[in-house]
Amino acid sequence: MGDETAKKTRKKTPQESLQEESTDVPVDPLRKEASEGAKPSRAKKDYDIAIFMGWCKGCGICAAFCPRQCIEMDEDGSPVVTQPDRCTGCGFCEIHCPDFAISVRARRKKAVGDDD
Amino acid sequence: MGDETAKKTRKKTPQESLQEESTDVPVDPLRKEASEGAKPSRAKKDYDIAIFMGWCKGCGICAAFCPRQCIEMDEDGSPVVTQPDRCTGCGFCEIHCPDFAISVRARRKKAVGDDD
Amino acid sequence: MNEQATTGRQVLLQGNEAMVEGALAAGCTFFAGYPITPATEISEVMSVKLPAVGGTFVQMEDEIASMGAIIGASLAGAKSMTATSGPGFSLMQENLGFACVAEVPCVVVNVMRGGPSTGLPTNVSQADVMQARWGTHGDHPIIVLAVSTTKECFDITVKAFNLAEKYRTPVIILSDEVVGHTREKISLPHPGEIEVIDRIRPNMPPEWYVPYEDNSRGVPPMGIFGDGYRYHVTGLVHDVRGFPTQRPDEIVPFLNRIHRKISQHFFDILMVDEELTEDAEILVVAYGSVARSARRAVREARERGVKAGMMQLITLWPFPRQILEPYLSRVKAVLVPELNMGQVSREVKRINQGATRVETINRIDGNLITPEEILVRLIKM
Amino acid sequence: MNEQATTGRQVLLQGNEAMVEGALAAGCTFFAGYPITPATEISEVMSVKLPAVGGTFVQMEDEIASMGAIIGASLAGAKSMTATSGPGFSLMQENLGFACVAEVPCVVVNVMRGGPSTGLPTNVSQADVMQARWGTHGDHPIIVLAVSTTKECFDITVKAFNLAEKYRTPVIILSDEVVGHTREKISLPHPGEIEVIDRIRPNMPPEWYVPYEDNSRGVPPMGIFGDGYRYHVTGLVHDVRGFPTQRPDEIVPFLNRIHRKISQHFFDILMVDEELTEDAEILVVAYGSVARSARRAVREARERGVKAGMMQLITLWPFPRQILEPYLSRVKAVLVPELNMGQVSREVKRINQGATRVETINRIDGNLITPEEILVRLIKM
Amino acid sequence: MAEVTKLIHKYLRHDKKFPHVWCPGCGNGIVLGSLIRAIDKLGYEKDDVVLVSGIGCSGRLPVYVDFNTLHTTHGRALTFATGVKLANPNLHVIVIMGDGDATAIGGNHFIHAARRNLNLTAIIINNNIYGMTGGQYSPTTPYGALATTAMYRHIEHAFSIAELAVTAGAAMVARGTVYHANMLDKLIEKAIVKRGFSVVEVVSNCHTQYGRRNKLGGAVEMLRWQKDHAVRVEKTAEMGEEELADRFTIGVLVDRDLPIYTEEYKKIREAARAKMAAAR
Amino acid sequence: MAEVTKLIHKYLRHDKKFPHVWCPGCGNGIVLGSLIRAIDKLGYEKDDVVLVSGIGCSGRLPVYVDFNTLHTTHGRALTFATGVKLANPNLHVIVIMGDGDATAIGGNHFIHAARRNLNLTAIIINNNIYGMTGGQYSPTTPYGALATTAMYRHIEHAFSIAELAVTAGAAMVARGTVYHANMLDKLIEKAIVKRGFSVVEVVSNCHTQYGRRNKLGGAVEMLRWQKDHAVRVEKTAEMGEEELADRFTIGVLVDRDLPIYTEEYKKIREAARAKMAAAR
Amino acid sequence: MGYRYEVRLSGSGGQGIIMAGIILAEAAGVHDGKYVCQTQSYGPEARGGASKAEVVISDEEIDYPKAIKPDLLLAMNQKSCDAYFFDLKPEGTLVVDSTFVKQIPTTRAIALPFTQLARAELKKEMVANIVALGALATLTKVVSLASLEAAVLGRVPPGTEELNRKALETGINAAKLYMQGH
Amino acid sequence: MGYRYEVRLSGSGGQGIIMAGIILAEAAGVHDGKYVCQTQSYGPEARGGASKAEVVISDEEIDYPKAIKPDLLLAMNQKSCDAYFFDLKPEGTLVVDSTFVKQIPTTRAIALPFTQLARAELKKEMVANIVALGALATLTKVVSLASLEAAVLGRVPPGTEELNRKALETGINAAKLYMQGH
Ligand SMILES: Cc1ncc(C[n+]2csc(CCOP(=O)(O)OP(=O)(O)O)c2C)c(N)n1
Ligand SMILES: Cc1ncc(C[n+]2csc(CCOP(=O)(O)OP(=O)(O)O)c2C)c(N)n1
Ligand code: SF4
Ligand code: SF4
Ligand code: SF4
Ligand code: SF4
Ligand code: SF4
Ligand code: SF4
Ligand SMILES: [Mg+2]
Ligand SMILES: [Mg+2]
Repeated sequence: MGDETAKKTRKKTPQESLQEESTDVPVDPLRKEASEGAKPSRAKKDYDIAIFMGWCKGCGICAAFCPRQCIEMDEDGSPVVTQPDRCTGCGFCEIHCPDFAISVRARRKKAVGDDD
Repeated sequence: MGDETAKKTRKKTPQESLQEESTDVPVDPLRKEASEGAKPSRAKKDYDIAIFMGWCKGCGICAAFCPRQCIEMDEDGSPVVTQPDRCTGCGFCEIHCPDFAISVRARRKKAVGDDD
Repeated sequence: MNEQATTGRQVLLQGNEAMVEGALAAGCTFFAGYPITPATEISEVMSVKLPAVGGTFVQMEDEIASMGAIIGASLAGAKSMTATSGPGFSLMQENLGFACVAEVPCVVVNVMRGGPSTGLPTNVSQADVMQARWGTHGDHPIIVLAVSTTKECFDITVKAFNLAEKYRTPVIILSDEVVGHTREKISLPHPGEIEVIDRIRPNMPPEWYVPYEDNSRGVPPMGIFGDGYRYHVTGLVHDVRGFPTQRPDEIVPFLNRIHRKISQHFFDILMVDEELTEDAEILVVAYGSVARSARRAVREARERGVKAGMMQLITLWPFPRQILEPYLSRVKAVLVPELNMGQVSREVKRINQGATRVETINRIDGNLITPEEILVRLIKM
Repeated sequence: MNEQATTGRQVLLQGNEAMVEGALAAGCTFFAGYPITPATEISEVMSVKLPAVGGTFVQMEDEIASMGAIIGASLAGAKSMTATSGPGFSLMQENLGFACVAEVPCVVVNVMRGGPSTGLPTNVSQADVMQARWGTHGDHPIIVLAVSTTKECFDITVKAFNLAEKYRTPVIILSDEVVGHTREKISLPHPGEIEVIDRIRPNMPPEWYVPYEDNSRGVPPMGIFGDGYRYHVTGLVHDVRGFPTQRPDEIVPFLNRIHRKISQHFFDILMVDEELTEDAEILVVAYGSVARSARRAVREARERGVKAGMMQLITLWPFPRQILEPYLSRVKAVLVPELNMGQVSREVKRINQGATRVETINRIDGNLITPEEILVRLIKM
Repeated sequence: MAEVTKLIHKYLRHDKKFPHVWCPGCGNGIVLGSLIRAIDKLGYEKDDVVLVSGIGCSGRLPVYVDFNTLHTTHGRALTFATGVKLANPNLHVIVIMGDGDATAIGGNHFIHAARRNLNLTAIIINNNIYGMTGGQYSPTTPYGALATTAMYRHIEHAFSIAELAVTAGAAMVARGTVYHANMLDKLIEKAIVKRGFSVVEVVSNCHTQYGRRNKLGGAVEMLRWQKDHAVRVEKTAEMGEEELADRFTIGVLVDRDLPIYTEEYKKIREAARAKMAAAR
Repeated sequence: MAEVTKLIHKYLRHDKKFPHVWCPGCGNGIVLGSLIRAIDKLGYEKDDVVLVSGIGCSGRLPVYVDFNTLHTTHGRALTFATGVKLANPNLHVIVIMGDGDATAIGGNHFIHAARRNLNLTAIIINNNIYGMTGGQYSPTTPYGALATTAMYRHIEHAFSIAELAVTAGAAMVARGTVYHANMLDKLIEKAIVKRGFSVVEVVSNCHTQYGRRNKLGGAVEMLRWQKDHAVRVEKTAEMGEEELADRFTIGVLVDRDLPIYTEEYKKIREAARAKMAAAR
Repeated sequence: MGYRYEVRLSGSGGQGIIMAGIILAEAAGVHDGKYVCQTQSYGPEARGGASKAEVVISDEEIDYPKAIKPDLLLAMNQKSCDAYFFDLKPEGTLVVDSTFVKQIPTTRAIALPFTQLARAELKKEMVANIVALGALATLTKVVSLASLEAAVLGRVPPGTEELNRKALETGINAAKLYMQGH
Repeated sequence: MGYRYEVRLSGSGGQGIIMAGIILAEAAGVHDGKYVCQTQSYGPEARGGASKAEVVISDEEIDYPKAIKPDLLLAMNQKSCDAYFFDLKPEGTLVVDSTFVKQIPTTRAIALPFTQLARAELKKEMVANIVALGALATLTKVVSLASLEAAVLGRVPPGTEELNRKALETGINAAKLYMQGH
């Protein structure tokens, strides 16, 4: 399924990069201490962004609000992961997808002996 | 009917005369100017206090709250006008009787020529 | 089905929309409602059209409030209406009883959907026929009419207002999901072509007005708030002046009168549409959307030599016993197809008293009975 | 009237109070209500007694809420009840339909007073019999029982809970102002003397539980919230798992099952009390407070040589056709005295199908029919 | 003060059996008096006044007075009144309700009427109990009190009727008492002339069902209690928290101008007419 | 953030046909996610959670999730929930309602549930419209907006759901948005653990029936609007009237401790037992 | 059909008529072990106005619960005496409170001043109903005095037992005096 | 019985099926002066899912309002083609949108790419329904083209008249081409 999701690249408009800064989602006002600790680190890490097209209804929320513009809507109105590398794993797309159609997961690097 | 209402005299208890001062009814908070002008004058004036026994249910409100103790409850539980002379025509009894059974009226003095 | 008039404006309308046109033609100036599938379009179209004719639409907080509001509006002189479906109709029952006992003309539309409870909101049903008669507590008189086409949605709505005004009573129109949502071309008659009846108002001096006094029609003239005939309106059983009473000699004449005013005028109130009944051996009794299937089936049966006849009930309550009874002793059998478990058929059996055979087709799966289902049965009968 | 047991505690109770005792004896632990004459005492006594046995009483904001609350409580495992009179009963209709369709056991008491609308709040009536059957929209199954004495208020309330639990259905008890307010000496049976039935609970592993699956009884075992059998409860028509459906092949079996579960057990559900019926030439069919007058009249008629018989209906719905029918072809006439314009008599006529003569006495002035009225008629018949 | 009773009698329905049904000393009679005086003061024609009530002891009020009177179903008075007013905005529509009637079964209609801001006047006789059915607790029965359905003690919290009206959007909200009957005349008068939805909560006494059971005495004692515990809203500014703790305010609590429904609806009619004309 | 969807899937009813019935981008799905995460965080057993809803698009929410679920009648969810909770106070009872469901037909149950202070959690998905029936105005539709029953413009004033809850007596009242979904998780979690009646008003989007007609765009634009117009309640102190004019607050608005009904009722049971014992 | 004795108690609201009916029914039913039915009628509201309570006593189950032709009528005021006297069985007993009933419709009536007795001897007009019950039981033997006392004490508010016991006695004595004088 | 022609239009929610049904009915009824009945079916909710609209056209009053055996079936997607094809009258006409219907159940079907045409020629997928209507009218003469155009222009949102007129034309031309090719 993940294959289907990453078939296009996209252009970034200036206006969209503006949004990047202003997103306020990951901050938890109720438990500030806790969430501050959990802030996604800027250290490079890889994520798998899987979109389950069977449930996705193409609303565009993931694409519009991804602070890193990883996702774009194609001309059929379907979301496509265009820049998976930029993903910070912030989870916005995952918790805002009304159809539980996105899953973002830290990529598992095969390590020696890690073969179960 | 008025006859029925004035057949007893009453004793005034100290506690009741206290009440006399504290009643706050005739003051109209919404139109203070107006009501201040209409304050019952201390000048002596006579009133007829009529109680319509057909409607009176003997609740005792008139007797309990008359600031001048003009009315008293008899032992059958009926109100009796005992001291009509003290009445200032304040109207408390009239507007508080839940049964519209009291009417207080300035006594009409027969004047010369006033015979219609 | 009456001949389609061709003089008026030709339009394509849903049944629900045609009801609005009918109501406006009858002089309705007040509508209070609460949305519910499949009746919502009535509210929506009313909200657009009523203000344009100087009337008032209001969406209330629920159906109880809607029913209360149309009674209040009627007492203040408006011809008033509400529309709902099963769940909302259940909620209206208490205030509907008030309208009966206080004799307040108004029109209540129930576009039936599948029940009970939330049931099948977007499917057709005819399972509220008994509720329309017995839904509120206490013995009460009521008029209930059923519609089967867009044209009837117009015509019968006009009739409903007329009957409500004439007899000072709530009139219920039972429509259903198929009738409400089907679009048909109809000709809207010109205003002059429609008979519109208004409530009779008192004309004696106000001091002489006795608001609930009996007369030969059983329908006292109705004062409206503000017109100088002040009186008391209550849901308590009341005397001729409108004041609450517990005296048997006042209760009985009152309750009898409000029933009599309907029952004695049955020839005016009972409406059916007959086709091929004269020589029928099998009588199909149907109403609402099913009457359409039945009519087709009857025609096809005739083509195949089965002597079927079609009796479409427009008035459901009071039950058209006087019209139906003569047939019962004459026909070989009666067939009652309905979208319920047997409600009108129950009444047919009640009045039948063993005279003929009564069969039923009961479909409860949310779909309309097809002509074929009826035809197959007619051929077998 | 059954023989009065003499073993238990002797007490003087109003019918309304005896209902509370009956409910507690049947295991009722939850009551939600809203006061209304003449049912208020049921709430009041419940509010005093329920907390003492660890149960819960709550006065809700209205009757709609009361009906909602008892359904919720039942789903969470309580035997629950509410009590009202006509106006409140009208308001309960929507949620009553929910209980029917979601198959939630509960008991609803309607202590009938004069209607329609506010009507005659402190007078007796029996005019809600048809409403009890047809008050909510959509075809729905229901059990309705009627009581005539304080003792029956106790006994039939126990029965009502038992039937509700056994068949997963709301059971309505129709009492009336006379029965509710009359004080009688009765013996309260000891707990051991009373049969108490509880709903059948699922015992398969939760994964296998199919909450609305049919079985020979037509009554699926009932999971309760919190017991590990999680499932979905809805007022929409649903499939065997409880999920909403619009598929005809799921709708029809479901609706048929909820009707069948009542109709196929009619011998368990139908209750009447017969006296002198074996050789009766005139059968008096009565229920509620009127049954008391009728019973006296029948006895007096016998003393005067009139072969009258007494058939007291305890189950009103489903209508005890199976019990009544055999008599109809046997007796010279049936007399149905009622405090309404003819509701049970309507049913008697429906099943009669011309077999015998059906006469009625209908009193609607707010007072009980006297034995004399009935006797006079019996002698004339 | 003379002629007050005469004035009242001008409005009473004498063909209705007096004395009225209420218990001796019941505040309902006092409210009826205030209402009549207020309307008389305004000089309205009887024909132009519609008095609507629900069910309860308070609900019996309209039957005694010679206006267009409408005694509806329990809790629904405001819905009927809404219909009356919308059908004929020239009528002065006044709605009398009990605390149970207005805030138990009728609570929803109450908040929605306030929100909708029709030009109606709602007078709520708050006696803290269901009087007519015999003393069951109402939404305004105080925490800890006794009632026939709270024989151990009441564990629910009471609504403030006035606050509810304010939050829901009423244009004017006032509170009075039957003891302060003169003031009540004025509050009712002001509420009636107010353009928009106006509410007068009247603190009243049901000694029969509430006072006795809660050892608050009879009518006299309960009126005295009102006298001792009511504080004019103008005076509250000067008073400390503690002083106010056990007391309640009377007077006009809120008075604000909001667009009223019938005026707004006139504009809708114009818009509709314009649109229909354009379509033709 | 990983595993979030996996977590969600643990709770979804896969035998129920997915994707769900809601329109593309409908906030209901986001609320469902928040609710599941909040409950998961609390570690409650599925068996101990009861999810109750009324009728509306929002009312379809419980069918998708594997708790004890109860889809009641329109407006009545809180009454059913009251029965559930009173019959078994150990259950965590959460009620989902739409704005129409909770404050139009269900307004009375809402204010009474708040007053009664049972330990229930009410989540109200406020999309300012009747979604399911096709876009008629609700009690929260803004003045001036368009709706299928207000095609000229809406002339009624909107309720503030949160304020109504506060006035009626709720123990905790919060407001969130579907845009601020992380915060919503926390608000719901806090509301569930709160002892007493807690309310979370969720500002959501019905672009299909409300957004489009009012030129507010689709789901994306409406979420963006939420982002731009919501202000954390903690920040409002620093802000001027003007700055706040066009905005709404989110966060915990009220949190207070009041005696809760089931605890109080335990005392009633003791009193009743003592009295009965004494009578014997 | 078996023995059936019908009692109607009547007066105005506030005279304790209903309570008297309940006590009488409890005495006859629970304490004397008879079958018993007690009913009452309401005015337009549950409060005020005229008051009427009926008790039917029998040795078998009671069908019709109301009085058909009372055997015993107690009238505590004039209005109820006028209203109900003609319902009385020809051979029935009429007992009136002579404090309020001044026009007695039959010479066979038993007139005793219950209210005056209550006022004078017990200083509580309130217990006139209990005085009347004591007299009724003594005059007609409809219930045993022991049962009546037990029923009274079971129903009255705690703290008023002594007062009510005395009230009963007052009624019993008045009736005895009357019977002796007869 | 008279002439009765039944049309079923089907597809998925969002393809404008219902609107197409209404326009067809209006063209036949109001403009062509026939009797006409238009119905539709709803999913569990008023939104989304499959969509079906039927139009019955007759020269006399129409009794049963739904299609019994359609004379003409338009299937705008595969699912509806599969679901409804077998209801079609033996001699009935099947028209499919070949953009979405890939498996055609009969060789007699008329396959035209309505959606592709709308996208390509009109840049608005939305008007595929109008393209289809133009083709249907041309292929079957169920309504006159003049009536259809009048009906379309009466129902579409103001400002889109030109677009819709073009869409109609596109459909008409496609059908003509098809018929020539046939
Ligand atoms: C639907 C309905 N439910 C219940 C009742 C019974 N009922 C009549 S009055 C009343 C309460 C009255 O209380 P309130 O409104 O405070 O008026 P009050 O008698 O105290 O003036 C109730 C519950 C009714 N008439 N209708
Ligand atoms: C008694 C009753 N009246 C009306 C309806 C119809 N109805 C279903 S949902 C709804 C409104 C839904 O609006 P809201 O509560 O805001 O939920 P949303 O669909 O917006 O989530 C209505 C009026 C009904 N089901 N029952
Ligand atoms: S948010 Fe979800 S449903 Fe919407 S486009 Fe993205 S994946 Fe699809
Ligand atoms: S997790 Fe965050 S950064 Fe990664 S795709 Fe989703 S929204 Fe974009
Ligand atoms: S206030 Fe009126 S009713 Fe009360 S005692 Fe005085 S006169 Fe009688
Ligand atoms: S008018 Fe005033 S002073 Fe005179 S009797 Fe009445 S209350 Fe007393
Ligand atoms: S019961 Fe209470 S409210 Fe009713 S009349 Fe008596 S005192 Fe007034
Ligand atoms: S109609 Fe509105 S609330 Fe309903 S699913 Fe669609 S977007 Fe959501
Ligand atoms: Mg009250
Ligand atoms: Mg909504």
